[in-house]
Amino acid sequence: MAFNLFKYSSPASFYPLAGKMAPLFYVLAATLAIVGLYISFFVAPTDATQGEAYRIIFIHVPAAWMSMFIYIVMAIWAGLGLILNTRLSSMMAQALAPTGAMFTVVALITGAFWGKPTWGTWWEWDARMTSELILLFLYIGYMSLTAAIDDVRRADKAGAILAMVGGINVPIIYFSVKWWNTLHQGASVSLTRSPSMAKTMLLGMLIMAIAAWMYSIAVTLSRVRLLMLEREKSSAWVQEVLEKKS
Amino acid sequence: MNWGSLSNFIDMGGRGFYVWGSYLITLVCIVFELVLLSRQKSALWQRLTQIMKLNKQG
Amino acid sequence: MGNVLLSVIRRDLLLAFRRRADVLTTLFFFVIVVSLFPLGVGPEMKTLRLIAPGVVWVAALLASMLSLQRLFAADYQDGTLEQMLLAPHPLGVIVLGKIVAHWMVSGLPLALMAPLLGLQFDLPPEALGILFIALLLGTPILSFIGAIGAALTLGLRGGGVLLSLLVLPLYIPALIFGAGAVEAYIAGVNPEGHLSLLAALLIFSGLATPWVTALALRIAME
Amino acid sequence: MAQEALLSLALVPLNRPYSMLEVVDLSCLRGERTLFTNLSFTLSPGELLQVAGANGSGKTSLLRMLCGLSAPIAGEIRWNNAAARGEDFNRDLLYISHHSAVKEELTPIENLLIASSFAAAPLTQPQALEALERIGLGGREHLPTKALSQGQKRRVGLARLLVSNAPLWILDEPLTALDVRAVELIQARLAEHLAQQGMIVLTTHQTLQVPGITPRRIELG
Repeated sequence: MAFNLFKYSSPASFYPLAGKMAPLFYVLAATLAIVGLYISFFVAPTDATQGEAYRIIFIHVPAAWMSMFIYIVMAIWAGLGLILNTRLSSMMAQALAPTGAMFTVVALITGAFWGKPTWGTWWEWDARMTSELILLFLYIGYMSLTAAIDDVRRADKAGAILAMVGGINVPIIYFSVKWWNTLHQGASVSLTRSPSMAKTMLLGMLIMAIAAWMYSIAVTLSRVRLLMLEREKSSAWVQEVLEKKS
Repeated sequence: MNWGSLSNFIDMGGRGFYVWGSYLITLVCIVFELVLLSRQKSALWQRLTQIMKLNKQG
Repeated sequence: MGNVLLSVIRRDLLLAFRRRADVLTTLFFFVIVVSLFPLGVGPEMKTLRLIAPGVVWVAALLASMLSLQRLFAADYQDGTLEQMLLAPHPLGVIVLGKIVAHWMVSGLPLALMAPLLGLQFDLPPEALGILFIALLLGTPILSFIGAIGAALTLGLRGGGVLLSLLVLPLYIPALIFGAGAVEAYIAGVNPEGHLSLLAALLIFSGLATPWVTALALRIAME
Repeated sequence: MAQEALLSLALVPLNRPYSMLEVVDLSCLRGERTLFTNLSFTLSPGELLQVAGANGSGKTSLLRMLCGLSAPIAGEIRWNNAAARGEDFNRDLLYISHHSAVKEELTPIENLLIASSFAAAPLTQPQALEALERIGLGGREHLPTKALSQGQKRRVGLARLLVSNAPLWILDEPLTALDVRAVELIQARLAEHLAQQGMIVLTTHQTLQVPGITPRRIELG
């Protein structure tokens, strides 16, 4: 199996590294989240126009940012896996998808919770919310496609194509929905662009966003370790890992 | 920001349901993801060690 | 290269002609779905006129999903697809030929049938014309984008449902501009903007998707 | 000799004889299993290589790799000192898999004409008719293929052997589901191809008797 280990040596060395890094990022995420929540609830003042309901944005906006950011990162990893034929990058892409989908769901639900007291409806067909919904469909499509293909190499490559096609489509979809929306009704209250946005609000949002980012890295590292074990289960390094554990 | 009392804090200016509801759901989502991940992990470990034992026997 | 394109189109049209029933199924599906809406919504002509463009377009998307599964399936099963991959011609051109032929037998009939169905919804004559043009520009986009999904899900269990899951979200821009053109006209706005955007989308997808589909086919055949 | 003259469709001289196929340190992984490692061989003009091995030993996988349909996990395949991939290589290649690539809805003549229109050298109608006649489908050229028997359908696919000008033939079980006469015909055509400095890689469960040729063998698994 010399050829195999030579070409794909990276998982063997990355596995223990990821194992050491993951707890670090979990701790970072938790600490930042505590600081961020403190600022969100005890430092940031009441919003002049939206009252206290605006405090939802401290999770809504970071979640929405992460959902899009993770999709881009996922598409890049998947694309690297397709072009360079490196298995680790494809595994990274697959490890990112569930967390990205989770943040998309959070962004959608918190968006609805924010919309009800602010707009008076749970759902508004504005460009952001609609794009977020479509992003969720794209995540689900990616995960279903890679899950439906038994052959790992094919799953990686097919997933990469879908992720990249989706990535090209997201801005097109966003702008077409935005255009469609302005034709049907004027854009309503904006979440982040209100003039009353205090500096502390922005700070709270940024810290929460970084916390979400650290959390994503931590979970992805944990998940990619499982993927590595699963996929390379017959290789020597996994056997070694198993020996040590038992 | 000084809330004065706990009930004021919980009430969130009358928007308590929405604010706490969304934070609660976020927490549920994160916990769900972590639990799912740890269950996947233990299932995978169990499976792999079992296979290893079988291989050693046979 | 042009020769290959033409011979692929001719071959697929001949095959479609020998399997006419498949083509008609898609068309009838389209007609039935569109005709069901008035029964569900009620015969109020004002409402029907309002929803007509959206209904026709969504039905067209669904009908295209139905026919897309067949785009590569038969060639995959009998080994012809392998031969196409090994042909001394660019695979993208062969794929383009297949997509064009597929559109001629599944998209074009929908566009031709749509004005007739528009009558059921009491659309004014000019709106029927816009509907026809929008579908004429839009249905090839559906075939182009759908081809990628058809190639990615080739030979998979439950490929049909998966295909819809992958492709329908990508259809949204075409749906928005296509249905929007007719709605704009009815609302008294010039639909030219919508139609130009639809045409731009058509050109972009026509240039890009055959190559992406070709790559996806090579991956699926490995 | 008489049979050779009967078969040769002199209209199809080989596209590029005197080529060479080189396989260097090829390894194949199918799912979890390693099918073969470090497989190397070269094939020169006029040579026939028979790939043998039990079911599931990777014969078809090897043939598909040689065609460039799937990528090897390690090693390389070279055709005339260049990677065996792309349109130039495809022009020199004829691959017949166990899928017949025959459309049931089309007639034999349509099938053959369309198959050849994808290949490097399109056929004329009389040439195609002649090839079908020689492979024993005379009189059935215009029937729908679905009306033919299993063996006759196989022949529709194999008719491509008679009209191909590709120097490299890769054939997956070309002799299955054929009667004795058809097997003889195909084997004679293989001999003729080798005599024209073509080369062949094939798998078969039957005993192969190509007149005047001792096949080289590799055993997988």
